[in-house]
Amino acid sequence: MAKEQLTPAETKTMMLKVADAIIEAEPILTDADRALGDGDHGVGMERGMNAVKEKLEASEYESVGKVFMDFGMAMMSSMGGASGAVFGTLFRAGGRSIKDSSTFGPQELANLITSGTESVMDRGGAKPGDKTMVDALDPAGTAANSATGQSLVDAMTATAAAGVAGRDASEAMIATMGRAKTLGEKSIGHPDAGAVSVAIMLNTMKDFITS
Amino acid sequence: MAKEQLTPAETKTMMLKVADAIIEAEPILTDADRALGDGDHGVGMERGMNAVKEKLEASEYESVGKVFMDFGMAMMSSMGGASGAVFGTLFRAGGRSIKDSSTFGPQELANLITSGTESVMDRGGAKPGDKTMVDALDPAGTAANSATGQSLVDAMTATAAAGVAGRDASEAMIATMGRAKTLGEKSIGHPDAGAVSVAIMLNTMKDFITS
Amino acid sequence: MSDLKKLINDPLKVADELVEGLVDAYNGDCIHVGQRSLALRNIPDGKVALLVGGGSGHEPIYHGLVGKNLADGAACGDIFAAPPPGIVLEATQAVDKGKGVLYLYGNYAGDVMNFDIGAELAEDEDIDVRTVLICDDVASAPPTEKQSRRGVAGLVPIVKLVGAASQSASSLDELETAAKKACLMTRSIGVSMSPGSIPATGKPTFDIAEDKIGLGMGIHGEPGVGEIPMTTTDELVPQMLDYIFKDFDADEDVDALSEGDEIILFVNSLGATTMMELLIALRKAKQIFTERGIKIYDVIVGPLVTCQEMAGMSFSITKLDDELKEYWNMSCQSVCYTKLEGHQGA
Amino acid sequence: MSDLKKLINDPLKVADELVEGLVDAYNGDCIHVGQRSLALRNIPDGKVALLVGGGSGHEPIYHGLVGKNLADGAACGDIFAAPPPGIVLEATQAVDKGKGVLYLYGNYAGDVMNFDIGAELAEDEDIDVRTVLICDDVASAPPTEKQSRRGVAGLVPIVKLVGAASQSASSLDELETAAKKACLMTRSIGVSMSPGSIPATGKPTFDIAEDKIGLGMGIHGEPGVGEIPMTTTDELVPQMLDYIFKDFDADEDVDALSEGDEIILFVNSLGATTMMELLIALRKAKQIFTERGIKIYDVIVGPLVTCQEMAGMSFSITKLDDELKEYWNMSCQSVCYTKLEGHQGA
Ligand SMILES: Nc1ncnc2c1ncn2[C@@H]1O[C@H](COP(=O)(O)OP(=O)(O)O)[C@@H](O)[C@H]1O
Ligand SMILES: Nc1ncnc2c1ncn2[C@@H]1O[C@H](COP(=O)(O)OP(=O)(O)O)[C@@H](O)[C@H]1O
Ligand SMILES: [Mg+2]
Ligand SMILES: [Mg+2]
Ligand SMILES: [Mg+2]
Ligand SMILES: [Mg+2]
Repeated sequence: MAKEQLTPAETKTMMLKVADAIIEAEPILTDADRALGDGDHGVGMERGMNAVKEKLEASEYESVGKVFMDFGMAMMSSMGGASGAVFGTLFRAGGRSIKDSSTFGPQELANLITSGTESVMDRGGAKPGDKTMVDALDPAGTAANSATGQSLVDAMTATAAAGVAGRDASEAMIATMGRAKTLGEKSIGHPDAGAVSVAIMLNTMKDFITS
Repeated sequence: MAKEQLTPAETKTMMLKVADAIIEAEPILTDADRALGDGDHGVGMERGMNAVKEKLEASEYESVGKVFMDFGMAMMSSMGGASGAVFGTLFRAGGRSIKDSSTFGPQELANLITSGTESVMDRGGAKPGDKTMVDALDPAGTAANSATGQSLVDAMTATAAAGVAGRDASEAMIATMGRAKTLGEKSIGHPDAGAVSVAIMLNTMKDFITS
Repeated sequence: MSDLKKLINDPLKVADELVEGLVDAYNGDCIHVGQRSLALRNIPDGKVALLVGGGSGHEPIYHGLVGKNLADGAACGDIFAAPPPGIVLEATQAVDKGKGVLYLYGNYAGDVMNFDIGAELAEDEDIDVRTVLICDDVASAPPTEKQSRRGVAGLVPIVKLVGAASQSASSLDELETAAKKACLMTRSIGVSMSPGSIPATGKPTFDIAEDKIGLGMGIHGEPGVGEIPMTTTDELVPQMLDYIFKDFDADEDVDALSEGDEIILFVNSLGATTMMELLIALRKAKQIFTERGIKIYDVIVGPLVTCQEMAGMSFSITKLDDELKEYWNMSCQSVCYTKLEGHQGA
Repeated sequence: MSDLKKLINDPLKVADELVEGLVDAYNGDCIHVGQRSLALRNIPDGKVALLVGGGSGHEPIYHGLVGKNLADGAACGDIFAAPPPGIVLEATQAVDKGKGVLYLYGNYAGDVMNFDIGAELAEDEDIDVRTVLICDDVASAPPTEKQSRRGVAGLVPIVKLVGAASQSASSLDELETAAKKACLMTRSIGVSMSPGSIPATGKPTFDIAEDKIGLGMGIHGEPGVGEIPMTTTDELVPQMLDYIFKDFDADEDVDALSEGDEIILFVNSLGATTMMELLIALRKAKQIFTERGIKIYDVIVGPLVTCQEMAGMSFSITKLDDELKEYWNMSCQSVCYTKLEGHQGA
């Protein structure tokens, strides 16, 4: 049964599912980072998601923003690595922008992603096209912003689709940031590992909301 | 055409053939030492035989004993390792015992091997049955001593056969000396690497003398 | 190495356990701080502190560079992962003696972001923090963009020099200046023949053909300038050093390496490459420097900047002036690198 | 390591080339003698000399132990082969300063025979030679036959101690006595997970099943007490140390290792085993010694006694008394091992 306006408890449940999905995808993320980076993205994200689960399962929420802030804080303090900082920033900043909301609807979705993405770009200096997670986040944010008038199901569906398309588009990009940078043209043909994580996260949120 | 009473020049030719035979057998010697030791016997013997060839090819001999002394000295100064010392001792001491001979006949063969073997046992403390080259040398010496009244062809044939039998007998022995020592009963079933070398040397001498 | 027979306990706990072991290796000279940091036991009050750090799995760096006349502390991440900001903060607090803390670490996106967030947290606690990035890998960017280069094995001579400088630095400014000079004067080039692996996955960090060498590869297997056919030491070493010579030449911020110059030469193994191979490579490098009239002031050789069982090696060259020589001549002691006063061949 | 991508030149010349490189690593502190020996540049007249040596391929030992307050020289063999007598002689002549030369090396048939012949040649030149064999591998013979044990990683602390003793020894007798004590007090136990190989053949030195550890294996892969299933650090380390404890117990020539005793602990890698693994093992060893009330006076950790890319590790324990502690506290410097005065955690 599709959902509109998630409660904080539902938001927590959704983000626990996100954590499980990422843990399950560890081998996929490992391989994506092996192709372009140092191969530790899967293990790092798994470590982060275990910390997330511990934190979220032990907490009750009145604000949906706080769910995401805790999600981000757990990642940031447990993971380290580039992804600990960028994903931590994404969810902490994104969550802070909706920390006064007690429900999660299309507007919160849009705020979460756009604020989070902006902070990620501030923190790490990546721009769209640099072949990072930003290339999945940025189109997802645009889609979410255009869908604030629609139902959460439709907004989330459009957002996830845009994130997946962004992940796919990252395959054709030349890496200019981080570990994959010196690959140059050889980085073409592989999606960015962080973008793969973002797509999995958005798809899992969509599956939760639409089911 | 079988040979009796080798000249110093023939003796030199024979020992150059021994050197070539050992070089060719490098992989066999390597594998024998891998099973029980550190796997370097083939390379070490090859190094020794190259030094032997350089020395012998550059020298002319009036004494047959001197051929063997140079053979031993070249091994001793180029090889190192257990085999450099024991094979060097074998040929230096064996050669010294016949250094006044201008021909190599059954008596010289017997003296070479028995004096050489004695010095090897003095140097390294190995006795027959300890699973070393001594187990090929000792029966070869006994055979050579019993054959001093026969033709060189027959004496050499009997000596080589005894050496080969000794090598084969070493398969059933338990190593008590050197690298293979701690193998204990597990050393059973493999011949000793140094005994394999001795058998090849004696067989090559036999082939030269009988052809 | 295809058959990984690593002797560990829980693969997810290797970073924590190795740091415990490292503290044991210091036998009391270092203390374990917070979650996963290391600090010298007795940092004098008023000392300008030097903090290093980075991912684990590269032992004996980074945390093995804490020591006498070296770094005061280290913030240790998980395998190949920068330490999270909380760990950076705990390490910063442990080493700060009121005169501020210099962060000196290899330039990787993850490290920069986490140390930066850690620095912001430290500033909130009124601790002065300054950062100098180690960017010594000439294969990773041209001289005009050298601030975007990776930090690789050059960190060993750099931390040695800056650790010495920190003993007498009167301010964070002064130490920052010394660190910038040590970094500017140090350049590295590496090659790799086969990958390391991550204990938690057992997977190699990259793939490379049986008959190829990755020229200019980074210490996690980041690609360098390209792959070349497997070759001999005497063919490879001149090619490697050429990158260093050309880089000093092309860089407008430094003079070319030329006759009469004195250098520290560090020959590093990434793990599987043996000391035998390093020494053979050192022999060739020495010939090349001698031909050019460049004097080797001191040598470091060994597997100090590793990536698990990765096969490969690197050269790091530090060009010395009188100030750097004075820092070099100080003794130092740590799990990673120890030297007596002076220099070899004095 | 199955895919051997060694960076060398002619596989038959590796020993010669690595010794050249080693001399370069000493940067003038050591000279190349004769065919393949190394000696300190300035050995004082009248010093009782200390000579080490053995096969190459185990770098940084044996020849890397030449250094300040360590060995005066080394006679270097080919890969895994004792040096021939001529090389032993040239090294002996280079280090003799009129007070005689102590040979201190690992007990292997090949080394004993070649060094003995070398000693005979040296005596012909009127040089006084004495020999002390290092026989520290408790897995290779019972305490009652300890003079037939192999010499393994214990040689590092032993040469450290004896090198220090040699600085003040007034006679060869005195140095021999000190060396015998250092040897008696030092015991080692090793394990191996996978073989090294000989550069000239590319062949592994032994075979071992994927799921097995060779317990008590020697540094060339000589068999030990048996094979056990692959396990974790925390399961393995107590088993290994038990052999050491039981050996001190059973040996009538030494007291048991007991509460209040002080030791040097050396954790060695045979090559492929990473510093990460050594540190995790050190962590467990430290717990065990702490439980028993045995004090670790100082720690050495690293790949110092290697066998090419062999995977494995060993513990060496030296029990100290006041005399040995004094020797230990001296500084030393070499390519293999360097320490400052005193000890960590003082
Ligand atoms: N500056 C940056 N801005 C945004 N995302 C980044 C940046 N640097 C790295 N990333 C993301 O982090 C991912 C790599 O994460 P991970 O492998 O866990 O960390 P590390 O690079 O430290 O090994 C990349 O695929 C990319 O999406
Ligand atoms: N004490 C000894 N007496 C006689 N032969 C010996 C002795 N020790 C070793 N050997 C011989 O040397 C052979 C090993 O030679 P090699 O592998 O070249 O030397 P190392 O043992 O030094 O590696 C053994 O197979 C054995 O025949
Ligand atoms: Mg990564
Ligand atoms: Mg052998
Ligand atoms: Mg990483
Ligand atoms: Mg050998």
